[in-house]
Amino acid sequence: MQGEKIIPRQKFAIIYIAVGVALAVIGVILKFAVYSKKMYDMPLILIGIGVILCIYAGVQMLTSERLGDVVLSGKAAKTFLTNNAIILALLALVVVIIFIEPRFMQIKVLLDIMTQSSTRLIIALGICFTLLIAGTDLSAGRMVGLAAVISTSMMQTATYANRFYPNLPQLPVIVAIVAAVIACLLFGVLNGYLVARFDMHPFIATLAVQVIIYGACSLYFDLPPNNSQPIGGIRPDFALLGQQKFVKSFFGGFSVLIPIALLTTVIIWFVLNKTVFGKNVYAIGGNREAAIVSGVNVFATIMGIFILASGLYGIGGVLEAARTAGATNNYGNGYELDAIAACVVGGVSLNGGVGKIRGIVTGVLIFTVIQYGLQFINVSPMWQQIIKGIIIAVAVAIDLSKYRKK
Amino acid sequence: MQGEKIIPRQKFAIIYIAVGVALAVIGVILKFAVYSKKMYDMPLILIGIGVILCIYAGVQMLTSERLGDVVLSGKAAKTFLTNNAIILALLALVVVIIFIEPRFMQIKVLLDIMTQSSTRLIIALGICFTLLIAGTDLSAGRMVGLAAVISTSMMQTATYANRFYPNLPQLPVIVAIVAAVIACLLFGVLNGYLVARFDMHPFIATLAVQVIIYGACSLYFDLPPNNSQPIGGIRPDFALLGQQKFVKSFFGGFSVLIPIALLTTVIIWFVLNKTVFGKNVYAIGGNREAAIVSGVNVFATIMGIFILASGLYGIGGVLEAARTAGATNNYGNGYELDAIAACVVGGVSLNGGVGKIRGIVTGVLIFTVIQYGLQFINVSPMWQQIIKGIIIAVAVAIDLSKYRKK
Amino acid sequence: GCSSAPAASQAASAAESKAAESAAASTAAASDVNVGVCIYKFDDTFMTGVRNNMTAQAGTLGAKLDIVDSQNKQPTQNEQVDTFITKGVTALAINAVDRTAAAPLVEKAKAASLPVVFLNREPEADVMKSYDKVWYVGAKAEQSGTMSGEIIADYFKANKTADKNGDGKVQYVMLQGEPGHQDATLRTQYSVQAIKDAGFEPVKLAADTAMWDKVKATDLMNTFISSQGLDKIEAVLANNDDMALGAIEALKAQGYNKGDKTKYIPVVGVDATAPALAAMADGSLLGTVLNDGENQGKATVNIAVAAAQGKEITKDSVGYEITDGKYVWIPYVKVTAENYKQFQK
Amino acid sequence: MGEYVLEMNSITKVFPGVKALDNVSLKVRPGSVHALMGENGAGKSTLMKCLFGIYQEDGGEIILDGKKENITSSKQALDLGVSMIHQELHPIRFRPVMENIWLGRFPMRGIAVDRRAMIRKTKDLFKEIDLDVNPEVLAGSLSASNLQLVEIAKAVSYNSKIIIMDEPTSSLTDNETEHLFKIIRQLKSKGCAIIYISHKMEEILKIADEVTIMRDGQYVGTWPSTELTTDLIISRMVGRDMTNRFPPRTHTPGKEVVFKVSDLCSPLPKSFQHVSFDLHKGEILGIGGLVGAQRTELVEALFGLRAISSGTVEKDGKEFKVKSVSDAKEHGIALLTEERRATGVFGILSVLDNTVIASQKDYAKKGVLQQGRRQKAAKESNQQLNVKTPTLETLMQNLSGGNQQKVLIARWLLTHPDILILDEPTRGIDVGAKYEIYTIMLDLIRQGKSIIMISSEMPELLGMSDRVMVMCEGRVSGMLNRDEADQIEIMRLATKFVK
Ligand SMILES: Nc1ncnc2c1ncn2[C@@H]1O[C@H](COP(=O)(O)OP(=O)(O)OP(=O)(O)O)[C@@H](O)[C@H]1O
Ligand SMILES: Nc1ncnc2c1ncn2[C@@H]1O[C@H](COP(=O)(O)OP(=O)(O)OP(=O)(O)O)[C@@H](O)[C@H]1O
Ligand SMILES: OC[C@H]1O[C@@H](O)[C@H](O)[C@@H](O)[C@H]1O
Ligand SMILES: [Mg+2]
Ligand SMILES: [Mg+2]
Repeated sequence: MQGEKIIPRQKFAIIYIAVGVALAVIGVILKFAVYSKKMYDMPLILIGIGVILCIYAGVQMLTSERLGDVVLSGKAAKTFLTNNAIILALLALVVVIIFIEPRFMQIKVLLDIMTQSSTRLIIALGICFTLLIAGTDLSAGRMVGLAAVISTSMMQTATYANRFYPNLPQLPVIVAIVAAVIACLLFGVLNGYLVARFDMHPFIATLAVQVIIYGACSLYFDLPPNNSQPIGGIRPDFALLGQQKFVKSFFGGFSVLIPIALLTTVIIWFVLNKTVFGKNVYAIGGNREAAIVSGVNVFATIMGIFILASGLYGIGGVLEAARTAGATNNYGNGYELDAIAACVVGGVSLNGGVGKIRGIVTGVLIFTVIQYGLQFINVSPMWQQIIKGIIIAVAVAIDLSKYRKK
Repeated sequence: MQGEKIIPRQKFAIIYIAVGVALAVIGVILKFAVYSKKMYDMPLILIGIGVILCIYAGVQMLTSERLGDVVLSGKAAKTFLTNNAIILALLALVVVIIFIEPRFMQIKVLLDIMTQSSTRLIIALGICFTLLIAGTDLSAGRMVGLAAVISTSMMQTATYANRFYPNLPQLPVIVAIVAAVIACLLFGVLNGYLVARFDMHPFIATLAVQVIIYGACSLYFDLPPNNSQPIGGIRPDFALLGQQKFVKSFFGGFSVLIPIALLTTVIIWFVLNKTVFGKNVYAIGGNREAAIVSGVNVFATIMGIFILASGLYGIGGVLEAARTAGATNNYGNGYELDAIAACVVGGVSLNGGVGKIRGIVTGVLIFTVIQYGLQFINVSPMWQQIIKGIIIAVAVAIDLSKYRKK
Repeated sequence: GCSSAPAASQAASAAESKAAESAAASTAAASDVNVGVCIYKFDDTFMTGVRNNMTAQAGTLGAKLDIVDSQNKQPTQNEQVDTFITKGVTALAINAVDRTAAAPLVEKAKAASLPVVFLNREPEADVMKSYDKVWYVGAKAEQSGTMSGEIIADYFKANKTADKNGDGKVQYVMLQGEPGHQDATLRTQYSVQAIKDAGFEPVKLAADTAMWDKVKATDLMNTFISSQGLDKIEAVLANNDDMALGAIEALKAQGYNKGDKTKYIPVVGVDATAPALAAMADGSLLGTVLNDGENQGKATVNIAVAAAQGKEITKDSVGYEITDGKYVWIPYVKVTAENYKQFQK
Repeated sequence: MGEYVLEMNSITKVFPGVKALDNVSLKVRPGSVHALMGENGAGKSTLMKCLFGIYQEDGGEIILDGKKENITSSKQALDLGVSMIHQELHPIRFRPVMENIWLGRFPMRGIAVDRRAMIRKTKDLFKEIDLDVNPEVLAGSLSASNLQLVEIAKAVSYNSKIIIMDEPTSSLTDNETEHLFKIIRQLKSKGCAIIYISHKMEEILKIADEVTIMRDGQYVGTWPSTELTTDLIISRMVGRDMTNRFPPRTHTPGKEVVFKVSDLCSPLPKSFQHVSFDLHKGEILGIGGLVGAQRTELVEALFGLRAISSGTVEKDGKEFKVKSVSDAKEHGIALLTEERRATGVFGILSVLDNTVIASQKDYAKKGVLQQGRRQKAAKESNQQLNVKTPTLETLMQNLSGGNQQKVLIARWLLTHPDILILDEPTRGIDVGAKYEIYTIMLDLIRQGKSIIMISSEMPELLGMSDRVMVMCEGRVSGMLNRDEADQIEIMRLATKFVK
């Protein structure tokens, strides 16, 4: 067609490498020749981006056969723009923030954003299963709270005055984690059963369970002698689960949450893309009736979805409790909406069957960057809400235009 | 088949009349012969139920032709039980409550329940349109809050120390109402536009708008000199909108909210069942493709749905503000979930296309009775949550078993 | 907008470079101070007052405040503190969501050697001890409960007819805040305790949560009125003013608390919000308790700014009495018919 | 009015990855039936959707009554006097039949919809086309054929100049088809033009005045039907000659009974009752009957999708229970369902996923997929069935109906069934693809598998079955051997219990 140009993948990849090398070189020059304090970690970041581009190009070259040639045309450019609109908007936001507050160009900022995305990501990965079957899970946040309360209630120092269980011996950390996760799994079973057995819409099933969990968690939290006091005096070994830092010499260190979230992401990616269960999830989301007829065990799969999800919320809850070294029955309140929004902005369709882990990671990062960045440049919390709402709306609108036909 | 018995509608109606008359007679006897204070208003209530049964039977007789004969059989009884399971469960609950706290047998209790259901009903009626197209409206609660804040900000007494607009003249009440409703309508337009124009899932569109409204409302509420203080000093003429009572001699009087809710219900019933718009709503919910190829203006209908709904939330918000003579930006928070739950318990399908006004009224009443009743017998708030959750789950599960085939 | 932002960032970076030059040697100018403030929840009426006072005080001192809304989520607050530290604020002022979860926040401040002032929600003693640059400004939460109970007790002492059934006991209904909320729990507990301590036996007719909310309080009070009967209720205790006012709306609908002496039930709240003070003026609300947001806000900002400048924190440098080198206690004030006018602005 | 009521000139329509229409033209005369023919995926429906405003063409022009029109919505098309019977049915199940019909143009009284008038108008309409359906019942309670007839009634009720009928007879019996033809002739005599799409050759030659043939999104030509024969149409559609409609049969079934159903009853009184039959190794057992004879329900029950109240099912002499689809699959039974879109296709998943979904476990170890083997299996079986798809990653919804059907057959072949149940296997399938499917069926029985085939197409039933079981009102009304079976006998049995 008009202005179309086809170039081999190999050649295309070279462009990436060229850009990558150029960025890295600029970075090196900035770092060692003209460095001024005002640049903060910009040179390092440029070098990093350069390296990533080169690696990406390398991968493209290796798999060039499978990917086929690259078509360059006005239309392809437009498609690229719509497909990556959200990321591009994010980049634009970052540039604006850097202009207003150059300190944003720090490696530490990157690390902060990754750390802050970690638990959200775990919860979003849980909820995405329920979205993939055109459902939802409104009980996610309350499960986070439940896990937080249960785990901390067993993990207080012996000397703390207001212990939840005054005579509890020093338990191994794993016991608290397991107890918290099991509590969540039980409610996950309830969710799954209501949906799978009665064909109840997940919205209403998980709404009912949400209310029940909150009631149950509040009752537990209100047990004497605790009587609804926030749970404090958390054991340092438990708190480390969420607070440990590695390689402290590197810009303040990597939080333990980052590898935990990474590992979870990899596992969930595997489950979703490489297992029978994952394929069944997509199938049920794509066409439930057809899945039944194809012999997919819809009951078991739906149970599996809600149980797996609740396990992830449980882990998320334990991590939240550990990193704040405390818990109340209000923990996790509203997390489900944030997680759903992140998934949808990342391209998960609420009509089921469509969604990728990569998108979910992007979605979560976007929300963290928005929150982090707007706080960084001191936007008033009320305006933050408005901006957040607008970004959700615009991002999803652009994302949807991909699918528009006619 | 086995044990089946067909009786003419006329005869069937007579059974109702007999029961009705019996109840009324018992009521009269209790009232005038053996009345003791412990019965509270039970006799009157019995008489009332008796009369209603007779009227119902009368209507059945008149329309007997259209309704056809009545089939009595084991199966029919079972169908009756499943179809009315929710109401029967409710009756059981009421009986339990009466046992625990006989004071529940008061006309005043009935009036309280009706009053407390009023604004909820109006909001549920708004949200039901969005559910009927297999959508949802998460912004409902925040619109209620917006309307409450805007209307009260213009309706303070001239002498109140912390006026929102210190120099505002004494405006007519209608101005505040119109301003509040228009503000909501604007956001309704936004909701509708996002859904209709971009084919955005209502969940995410209204989630984005919810956040925006809350931000905007908070900004307004934070305007100097108010600076986020609760809005008080409400003019009595405005407060009357929600507090006026009629026929005070009759058990403390009918709240003005009852006729307002009634009128709204009738109007919405008419819109939904008798107008082209209403039929189009059902059509879009039932099968959107079909609506499109039949030349239904889907864009306009969806816009209409969200605008109409937002208008109802606006009215609901004004009434909430009036009956409590005050507002904060947190008013209405979470109302959407209550309203959706009420609709679903009342038989509105989250898959769209199915739902009746009668069901919605029942759903709202059920929630009010649960909450009112449990508070009445002083159940702890935590247990209230659990019971509420269980009731939602059980009610919906039973309701769904109607549709189960196989 | 455009011109002020770069200026602000220059100020921030200037502050930072100075801090880098001389760790604690000389005291910096107040204009170089940037305090990162976390408020546990923006739509909390009382904390909004504190926040407004903090902004005003910072303006007076010429320091810069960054205020964020922790949305009632402790994890969010922890993240916000991290963000502030990375951004390079010179002091922190934190209104913790969960007072027992302050330890990690102190750790963070310590690692960045930033001064931190907690306000309104008191961290535990050992956490306060774990770092030398941590202070607390606030009131004893229990006190608010005690005072609201005392207001009722005083009323019963002064009005014999308040004890409607003459049994010497106080039959009350309680409108509670969010279940599990520390203020709700403590106010409930201590208000009842105060009535007992004053020599009346408190009898709970009914208690339930209205989630701090006026609308829910109105409905709940209506329910109580029907379930208990108006004539049995001798007092209404509410964990905050919004709920007290909601209860009053329900009472007014029954013709109560509208001026008719024989139709009156004493209602108390906590917070001393503007509408509550107005309700005291018209006599529908018996009393409330002022949580002194103005002084809490001022003291917090004074300490944060002084500490960021490297000054020693003393009564002279901040204008408030310092207890144990770390605590500033701003007492609650009982607000009654006698003194409410002085709180109206 | 000119010579043509409709001229579509050089219409082009591109979907991502597919050029569905490439310079296609169609000229329709008033008062005529114009058939549009082509293989699956030739672009017939797409062309009609452009005309009806569902899609917007990328190039070309549409001239209605001599006036160039840019049609952007169905509403506009209806206003311009074009109505359409859609290939995929569009009922609003939970609304009354009459609302389905008058949607978009309800009779009004003031601001309210006039219910009485709507009932009256619906009754009049149904009387006109001789349809016995209560206007007030929910559309979802109608049988597939009645729904189709309602759809036809609806299209007629617009009093349009042009009515598009996209495979209107795919769920109609011969009688009902005759009835439709009567309606079409009436419409013709009123000057209405009909664009008629069907894969049934007999119908075309019977009803069409002119035939336009498309191939692979391109225009082949237009001919008066009098100049055409079945073979001519087929060769122009397919692009080569096809002399036989059925592949030659060389195999005779064995005597061994592999599958036995005895006295099977449904718990629903109106559904199948007391059904018994045997299936031999290497046999094709046809099931004939009118729509509503409960054939579908019977096979769905055999596949574990519906409840069974009494009776037994035996495989290789051993009785077993089918409580779920996995029970059935375990015993080597596969079912290709009748409603492709509703119960077969995963539109938003890839062709690959669609192909292997029913046999996933064979390409997985401990729940973990073995990507290479999956891919290989899907590729081979799709090739074997000659599925036309750009890649295995292509989304299923972008395939034409016929190709989707072939993917579904591939899906079930991968489960290596002994007994393959096919419910209307060639509904909506073009002749070429039909031939391919028949060939596959014969291959299978040659390998010793057995097939149960429900079909409402008489030639197919007679051409492919070794024996034909006829059902009527849920009961078996007769079993015919290949040599006894003919159209008349089957029809007699199919109406045996009809009151
Ligand atoms: N929405 C769509 N997106 C992408 N491709 C499409 C879409 N609709 C149709 N196609 C493609 O366009 C081509 C023409 O399809 P169309 O449905 O018009 O065929 P048809 O001639 O009606 O076939 P059939 O006889 O099977 O109904 C096919 O290759 C199909 O895959
Ligand atoms: N009277 C009816 N009411 C509701 N649904 C019906 C009715 N008749 C048939 N159906 C539905 O239509 C589908 C096909 O019906 P059925 O099994 O009775 O016919 P069949 O003989 O298999 O017809 P086909 O030739 O179309 O396969 C089934 O899914 C069935 O549920
Ligand atoms: O958390 C919200 C609550 O916080 C309390 O401290 C306050 O007294 C209440 O009025 C309410 O705002
Ligand atoms: Mg007393
Ligand atoms: Mg087609």
